Amino acid sequence: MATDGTADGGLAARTEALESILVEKGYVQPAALDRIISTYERDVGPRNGAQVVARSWTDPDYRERLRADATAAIAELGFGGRQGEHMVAVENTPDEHHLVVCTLCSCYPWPVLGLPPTWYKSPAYRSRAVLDPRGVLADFGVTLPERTRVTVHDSTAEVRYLVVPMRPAGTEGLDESSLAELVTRDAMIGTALL
Amino acid sequence: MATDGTADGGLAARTEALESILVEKGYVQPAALDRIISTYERDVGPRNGAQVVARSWTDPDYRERLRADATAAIAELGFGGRQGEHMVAVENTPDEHHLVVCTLCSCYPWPVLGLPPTWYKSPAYRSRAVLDPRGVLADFGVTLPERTRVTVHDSTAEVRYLVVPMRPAGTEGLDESSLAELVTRDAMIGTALL
Amino acid sequence: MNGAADLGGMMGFGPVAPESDGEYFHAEWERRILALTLAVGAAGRWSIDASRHARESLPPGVYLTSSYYAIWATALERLLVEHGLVGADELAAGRSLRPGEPVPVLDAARVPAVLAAGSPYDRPVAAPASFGVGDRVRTRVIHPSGHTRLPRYARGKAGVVARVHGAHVLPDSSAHGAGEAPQWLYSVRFDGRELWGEGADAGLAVTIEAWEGYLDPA
Amino acid sequence: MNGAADLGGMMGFGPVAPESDGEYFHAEWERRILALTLAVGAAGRWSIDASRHARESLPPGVYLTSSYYAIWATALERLLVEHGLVGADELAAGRSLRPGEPVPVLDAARVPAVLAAGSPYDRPVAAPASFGVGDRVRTRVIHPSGHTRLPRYARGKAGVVARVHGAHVLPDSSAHGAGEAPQWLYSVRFDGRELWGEGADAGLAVTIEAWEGYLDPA
Repeated sequence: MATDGTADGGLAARTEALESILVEKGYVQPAALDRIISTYERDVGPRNGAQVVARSWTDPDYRERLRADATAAIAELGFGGRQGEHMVAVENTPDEHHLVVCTLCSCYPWPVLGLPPTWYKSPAYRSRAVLDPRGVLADFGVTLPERTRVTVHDSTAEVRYLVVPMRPAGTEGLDESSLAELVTRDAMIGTALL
Repeated sequence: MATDGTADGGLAARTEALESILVEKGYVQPAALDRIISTYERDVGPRNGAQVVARSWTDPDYRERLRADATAAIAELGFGGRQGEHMVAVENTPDEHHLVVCTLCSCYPWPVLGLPPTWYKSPAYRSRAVLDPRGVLADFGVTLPERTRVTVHDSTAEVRYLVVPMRPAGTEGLDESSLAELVTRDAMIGTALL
Repeated sequence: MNGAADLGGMMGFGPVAPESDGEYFHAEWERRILALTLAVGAAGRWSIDASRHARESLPPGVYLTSSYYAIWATALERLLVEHGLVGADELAAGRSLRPGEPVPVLDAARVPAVLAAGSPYDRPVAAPASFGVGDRVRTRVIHPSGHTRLPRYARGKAGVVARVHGAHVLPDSSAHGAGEAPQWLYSVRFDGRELWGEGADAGLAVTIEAWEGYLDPA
Repeated sequence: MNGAADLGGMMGFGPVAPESDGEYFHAEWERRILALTLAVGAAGRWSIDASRHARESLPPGVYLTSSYYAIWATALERLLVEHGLVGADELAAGRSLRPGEPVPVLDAARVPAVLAAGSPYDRPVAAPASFGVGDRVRTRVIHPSGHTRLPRYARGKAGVVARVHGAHVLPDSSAHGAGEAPQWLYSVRFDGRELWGEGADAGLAVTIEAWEGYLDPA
C-alpha cells in the first residue's frame, strides 16, 4: 500500500468532481460533509477511550459493568454509535496481553478511539498481527515478558474491541482525569504498554 | 500483472546496463546469450512435445515406456534437459482430463513445450486453475462433458508434466508426422482439446 | 472471496510504520472521501457489507498499491454507478448530467445524532443458539466467490466458543442485497498452533467473530 | 513464505487471456533477461530455489503489478548484489566499476549441450521412502518465513500418495544456501472437496509434489 502522502493519481481532482456530482444531484449536503469531518477530527478520538479506561481503573463497579456489557458501560460516559454499536472490553494482565486487528479491512472502535491510524489499515499490520504479534510489537518498540501470552482479536464482524491496559505502577495517588491523561491510543489497541 | 507490452518502467535500459556490467566483469559471453535465446525461439518448442504425443498414439510399446518413465521415453526422441529433467506424462481419457499449472511460479516442461506463454505465468491462471479449472477452460472456449473429471497438476517441485491429449476421431489413416501436426501446445498443457 | 483484502498470515510487506496520534488524514481529499462515503450511505442503496465487498473486489495489484482512502474512493464510485445513483458518463464528465434520484439525504444538523446513534447489527431470531461458551467448534472450509467474513487463515480450524454475541446480520448475504439473514454470532478462540502449526508462538491465541453458518461442532 | 507468488485459490484477477503459440517475448529486453538469468547461473553462486525465493520475496504490490520478466530482472539484480558478484554501486552507475570475481562462465559453444543436459534434482539417500503409492497422508501446517514449496491452499489437507519420485533436493533448505538436504518426493492427490469444501467441483482432483517433511501419515 502506498503511504497516503505519495502521488495520489488524480484523486484530489476525482474527489472534487465526485463531491460536486453528488451535491448537484442532491444526494449530499456540503455542510453535512464538513460536520462529519469535524466530528472525527475534533470531537471523537482516543480521549474518549481513555476516560473509559480510567473509570474502570478507579471504579470497581464500573469495571464489572464494562466486563459484562461494554457497549452499555461506554454509553454511560456518553460514547457510542457508528462503528461502536457492539463493544467488547478486554483487560490486559501480567499473564495475557490483548492486541486488536482487522485482517479483512479496517474495523476499529470509532466512538472510543476515533478514526484508525494509517498503520492499522496497512497490509503490514493486518497480515502480521495474527501470525507474529510479538514481531509487530517489536516494530512499536514493545517487548512483552516471555510468560505473557498474547491474544489477538481479529474484528471480523461488527463487534469492536477496546483494550484496557494495565494501570501503571505508582499511580495510586492520581485521580481519574489524571489517569486518563496517561492512556494512549496505541495502548488501547494493544500496540503499546503504559 | 501488467502485460509484457505495457510501459516497462525503464527495464530496457536497466537490462542493457546489467548485460554490459556482466559482460565487462567477464561473467557472461554475449554469444552465449544469443545462443540461449535462439535455442528457445527456434529449436525447442511444442513441436517436440507433439512428436512425443504422436508417437504414443501410434506405438503401443512407446506408450507403455512413456507411462513408465516419461523422461527416458522423451529422451528416445532426442528431447530433454533444463526444466525437463523429471518428466511425467498424463493421458486424457473420456473420464479424466488433465490440466497443468504452477501456482507458485512458472514451472513448465521446456524441452517438450518451449518457454511458457504469458498466460501460463499470469496470476489469473495460477490462482484459478486449482480452484475452478472448468472456469479457466471456459476462458479458452473449452467445455468438458459433465462426466469428465478434472485432475489439476500443480508443479510444485522439479517434476514436469506433459498432457497427452486424446487422439481425435477420424485420424486412423494418418501417419505419425501428420498426427504430430494436429497436436497443439495448449492441448499438451490441458487448456485445449483436439 | 479470496481477494487481496484477506491479508491475515501473508508475508512480505515489511515492518509496520507506527504513527503518532491525530494523524488521521494526509490530504484534504481523504477527508472528503471519508465524509462522502458516510453521507451517501444515508441513501440506503447498499449495506456496509456491500461497501466492503466493493473494496475487496478491486484487482489485487490495485488493492495492494493503493492508499486506503484511494481504495474507498474507487469503491464508492463503483457503488454509485452499480446502484444507479450516478452514471458512468457523469464520472467521466466530472459533473452531473441529469437530476438525481429521490433518496433520503443526511441533514447537516442531524450528523452528530446520526453518528452517535450508529446502526446496530443485532437482530432477533427465533432459533436458539446452537453453541455456548466453551463448546468446541470447527470452522468450515468455504471458498465462496462472493463476500464472506471468514478469513482464509481460519478456515477448517478447531477452536472454542469464547463469547455469544446474539444474532447479527450475515455479511455473506447482506453484501449482495440478498437480505440480512441474521445468524447467531460467536467469538471463537483458536490456539496459535492450530492456525499456524508447531512453529507458532506457544503463547498465541487468536479470536475471530464467526456466524453460526461458518461453524460445525468439533 | 506466504508471499504474493503463492497464488493458488486467490480471486479477483479476472479471466485468463489466451495467447497463440510462439508469443514468447514482448520486448527485446525480455529475451536478454531470460538469457542473462540462465547464463549467470553457471557461476554457481545460487540455486534455482534461491532464484525463486528472490522473486517471491518482492513486496506483494510490486509482484502483482510487474510483468513476469520484470520480476526476473529485479530478482536477478538482487541475487547478484547479495552474492557479491555485482556491487549496488555498479547497478546504480549502470557500468562495471571493478574487475569481476573468478567464476565458471557458460561458453557459447557449450550452450546447446548444457541446456540439453539440464541438472537433475534427484539424489541418492540412505533411508527408504516412508510412504508408498496409495498411502493416506496429511500435509503439515507450516508457515515458514523462508522458502517452501508447500502452497498455502494445500496445508493441513488429507490426500493419497499417487507417485513416488525418488529423493530430490529440498527447496526449503537449498533456497537459503543450507545444503541440498534431499528428501523423498511424492505426488499427493487431493479431492477437490478436501481443499475447497463442499462447494468444490465434484469431479475435481489436484496433485502437488510434496517432500517427505511436508507429510504426516493420515
